[in-house]
Amino acid sequence: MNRTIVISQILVIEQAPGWLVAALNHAIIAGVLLIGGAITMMLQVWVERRLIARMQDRLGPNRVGPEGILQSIADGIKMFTKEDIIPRAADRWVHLLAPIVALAPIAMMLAVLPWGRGLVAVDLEVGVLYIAAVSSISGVGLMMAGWGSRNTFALLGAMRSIAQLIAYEIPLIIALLGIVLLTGGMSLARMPELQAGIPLFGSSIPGAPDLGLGWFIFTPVGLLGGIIFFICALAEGERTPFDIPEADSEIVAGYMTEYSGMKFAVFYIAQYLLNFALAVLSAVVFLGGWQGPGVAWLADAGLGAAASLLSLLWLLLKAWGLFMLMVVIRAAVPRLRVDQLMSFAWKYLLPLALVNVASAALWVGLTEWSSIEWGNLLPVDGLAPWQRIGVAALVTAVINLGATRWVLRINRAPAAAPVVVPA
Amino acid sequence: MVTVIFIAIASLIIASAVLVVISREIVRAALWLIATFFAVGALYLLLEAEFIGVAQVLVYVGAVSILILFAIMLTRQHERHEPAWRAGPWWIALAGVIGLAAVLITTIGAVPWRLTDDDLPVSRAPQLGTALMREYLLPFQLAAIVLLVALIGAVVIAMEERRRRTPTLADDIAAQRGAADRAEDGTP
Amino acid sequence: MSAHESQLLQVNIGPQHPSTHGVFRMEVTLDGETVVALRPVFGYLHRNHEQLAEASSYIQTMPYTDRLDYFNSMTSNYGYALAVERLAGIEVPQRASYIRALMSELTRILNHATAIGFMINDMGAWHTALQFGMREREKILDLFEMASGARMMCNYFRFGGVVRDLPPEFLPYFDQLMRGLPAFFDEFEQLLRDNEIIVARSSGIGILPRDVAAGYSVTGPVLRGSGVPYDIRRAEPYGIYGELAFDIPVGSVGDVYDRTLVRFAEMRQSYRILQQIRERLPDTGGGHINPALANFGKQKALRPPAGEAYARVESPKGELGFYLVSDGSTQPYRYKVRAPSFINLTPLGAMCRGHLLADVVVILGSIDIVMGEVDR
Amino acid sequence: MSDQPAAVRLTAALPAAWRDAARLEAHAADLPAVARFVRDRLGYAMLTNLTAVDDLARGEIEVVYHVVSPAGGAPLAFRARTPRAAARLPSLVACWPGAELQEREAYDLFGVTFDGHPDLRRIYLWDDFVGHPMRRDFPRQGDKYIAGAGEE
Repeated sequence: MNRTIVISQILVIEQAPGWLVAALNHAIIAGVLLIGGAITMMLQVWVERRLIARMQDRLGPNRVGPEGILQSIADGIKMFTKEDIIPRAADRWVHLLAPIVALAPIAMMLAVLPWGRGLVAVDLEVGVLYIAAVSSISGVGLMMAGWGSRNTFALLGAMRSIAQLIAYEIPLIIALLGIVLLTGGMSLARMPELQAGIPLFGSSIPGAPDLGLGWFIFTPVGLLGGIIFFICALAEGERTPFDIPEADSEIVAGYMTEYSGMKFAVFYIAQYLLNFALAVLSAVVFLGGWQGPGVAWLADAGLGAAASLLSLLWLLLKAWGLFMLMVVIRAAVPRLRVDQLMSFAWKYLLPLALVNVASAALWVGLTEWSSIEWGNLLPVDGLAPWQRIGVAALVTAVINLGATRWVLRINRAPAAAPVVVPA
Repeated sequence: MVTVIFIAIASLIIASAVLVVISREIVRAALWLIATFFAVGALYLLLEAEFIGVAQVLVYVGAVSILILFAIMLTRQHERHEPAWRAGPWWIALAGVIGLAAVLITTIGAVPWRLTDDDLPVSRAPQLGTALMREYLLPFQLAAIVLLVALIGAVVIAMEERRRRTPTLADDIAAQRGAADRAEDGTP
Repeated sequence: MSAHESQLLQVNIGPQHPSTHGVFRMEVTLDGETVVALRPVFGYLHRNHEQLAEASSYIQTMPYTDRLDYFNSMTSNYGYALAVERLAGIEVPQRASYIRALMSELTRILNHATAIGFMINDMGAWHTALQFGMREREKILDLFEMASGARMMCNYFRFGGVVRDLPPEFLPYFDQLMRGLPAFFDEFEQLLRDNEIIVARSSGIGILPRDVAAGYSVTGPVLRGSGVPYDIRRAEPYGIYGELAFDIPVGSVGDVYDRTLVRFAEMRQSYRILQQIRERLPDTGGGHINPALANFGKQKALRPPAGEAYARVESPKGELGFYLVSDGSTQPYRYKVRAPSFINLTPLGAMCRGHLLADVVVILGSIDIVMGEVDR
Repeated sequence: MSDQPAAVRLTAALPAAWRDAARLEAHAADLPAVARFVRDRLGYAMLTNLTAVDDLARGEIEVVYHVVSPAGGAPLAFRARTPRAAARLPSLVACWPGAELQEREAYDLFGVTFDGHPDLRRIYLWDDFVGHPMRRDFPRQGDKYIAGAGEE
């Protein structure tokens, strides 16, 4: 925040009124984020196509630009020049506004993500809740698209997407809730800062080097939460195996069926941007965000700018890694059926997420409470912080593993074993 | 500056609220309702009540309105015919509106508004959480019970739906086979 | 019934829907997403194939049979050649029969590999399985091109044999293909069996119980998937199939998963048959065509005696039958194709009832239709 | 063509049903009885093929039924004839559900009405199409559906 004000003070005349400086500040940052988002989306499409082609013994786009990297731009130009078709039966305004309503909230998500050490556009105190709130708005856009198109497939797709968004939003938020308990706050900007140090123990061992590896994913609570969160992120971002709302082999393109040209492209951008934002969010919350070996060292050496750059690189590396994982999953598995999707959310993810919140509470109690808060039941005062973390890790690991095994066992489908018998 | 933004948001709220009422198509009315909720959320943000603002958007835009939309689309055939609401003579409605306005205005005028710069305890999430878990524990738990009952109700309805599901070919054959077995058992 | 009964929704799937494998349409009545009724609608590709054949001489129809099941032109050729040979009493030399069986079994592998791929595609996998199948298909199409000069519309069969003998480079390339096939089968089957989502999407879906499968006249992997060990190569052997050793794989439940497993097992059986053919092929005699009909003019002037003949082959999709009535002229008086894709669609509505919309495309994919054959 | 013992058993069991026993040509009215006997007693569980043949010379349409047994063996063919002008035969869908689409096809292309068929509609051609194109006397050119037909 401070850094950006410095930048705009160079640009703006000293005597400019305060509100103008603020407005310019925000405009510049928003511009950077949105242009960055657009470039990211183009790269994402290219990476996805090339990577899937690799998995399928094909080459993928390799003609436009070196290695085909400009293919997305060519596609974008094609989209721009296509005819914009509005079905005669459609509700004109709803049809027109739907892609915008779908894209805008996703762009708003980018504002609160911490992109690097000191690189966050808006440090919102309730960042986690903000992400959840804003991402739920895009459901309205999908609903508008499905209803405004007056197409049965579009309506079915909209219904499916809303059912899916609602079902997966709950375990997604509860998975985040575990981490909120651990960090004691909902600010996204603070989360990476709390993930410094070494795996599991963070910076609780005095004298241990700050490797920037105290990621929550290395704790039992963070591991289970991270897995649940990533699965839910796949569903929220409508990636295979949860791409049910736009299942092309079933309901053509779902809510996008009647869209063409630029409006279709806006949906497309919205989807990829959402995927990337969710990948960044997973990285920030569970994979240490911009933390990584070297960041703390550079900052201590007084090279703040270099540390910020390195931290940005770490974050992008993690986010792209997660995105590529999404791509590989897409190439490897087919999609679930609607009922399977729902039962997966309600029968597997939700109970596990709830257990995980309980584990997180236990973790906090074991690591931060004094024995008075335990009602003198637990003599924890004499232990060093790292010892308490060890105990907490052991306890929560047992709880989470047990819960996972239990949920998997009670939900096991009756064995259907049709076998081929040679006649 | 803040006043300008406030006037913009307030007029947005009023305009969309009016449109909710006068929209002839129910889905459009629902969409305007969403706009109203969203603008109210923005108003909270302007008051620096971040948590309430975000919660407003999450609950009202993200959940309540979407459920309203969902219900509308599921229950109404999406063919476009003019809604036939000719509900009584217009003067009854007018009288009702005037009466309601009178009640509201007198109520608002009668409340001793505490216009201070004090940091109100409910504006921040931790205080809100503490308040819910201490002073308002009983209402909080009662609300949880209400939600649980609603959840169980939904499960019951879903169970009934499942019971009347269309049988598949395999179900039919199994039923036939079962009937045949029963008939065989009955004959000797 | 109850207060919260939802309205039924009419949806047309097709004719330009991505998963109907061509221009096929299904009128689906949905309750939510559950299929209450489904009616298939045909005719978008109807070109009166039978009428055209009745207006042409016998050999003129041969290339036209390629267009029935454009994936498997070799077996379509085989069925038609067999029917005319029965009608006119033409002998086929041993070598020609071996070449015919070789081509038929290659076709079966090609068809099943892509059919499974297309079905998994309909489940929503992003073309990976399909690309696996297509890769093998390309190799087999190379072989077809060597033998007949065309990749898909081969027009390779003639009455009394095949149009030309295998070229010298055919067998080395064939051996190379055969070396790679077992690994392909293992890899492809692993893709299916080890993928929990594919198993969950296919088992218990679209069950066609054994009791009713035969009544619906379905044939091929659909019938065998329901547990009926019926294969025309065994039930009424034609060509050299009486001399070959192979098993008939059957399913137990009759769901989509069973049909897919049957297709995998059939590919392995075809591989077994190909091995036997490859062993015996060099010792076969008699040339690639009956000498009496080696001249194309003789094929053109064929006048079968008046009468009727019904010949059927086990095409990869099921029983492909040709019914011919001759009045002694150069043109058939009646020419009828018994198309497996078409008749296997008879129980589609019954199989889809009670399942979800997403299952409809999977069930359709597991029947494995090709519109050229359905609409003719 | 036909499996001899099965054909002999069939003619012996239902002596009155045949118009021409040598060709296994049944009277139209006896067709369901023949079908049931073939299916239940002779074990031909599958109606594999149903074909109409337009016999222009005799003014009749012959419908040929090929049935096969899952146990194997060659198909058994039995048939029935009906006058072209009022082509009408009993439907066999009740006996073999697999006849459904095939009977619709014969109805569409030959104009044979199958009594008792649950859903007898045109299958390939559109509903207001006039005529039955597979009949031998259907004009092969100069079709009214082909634009400009008959002008040259």
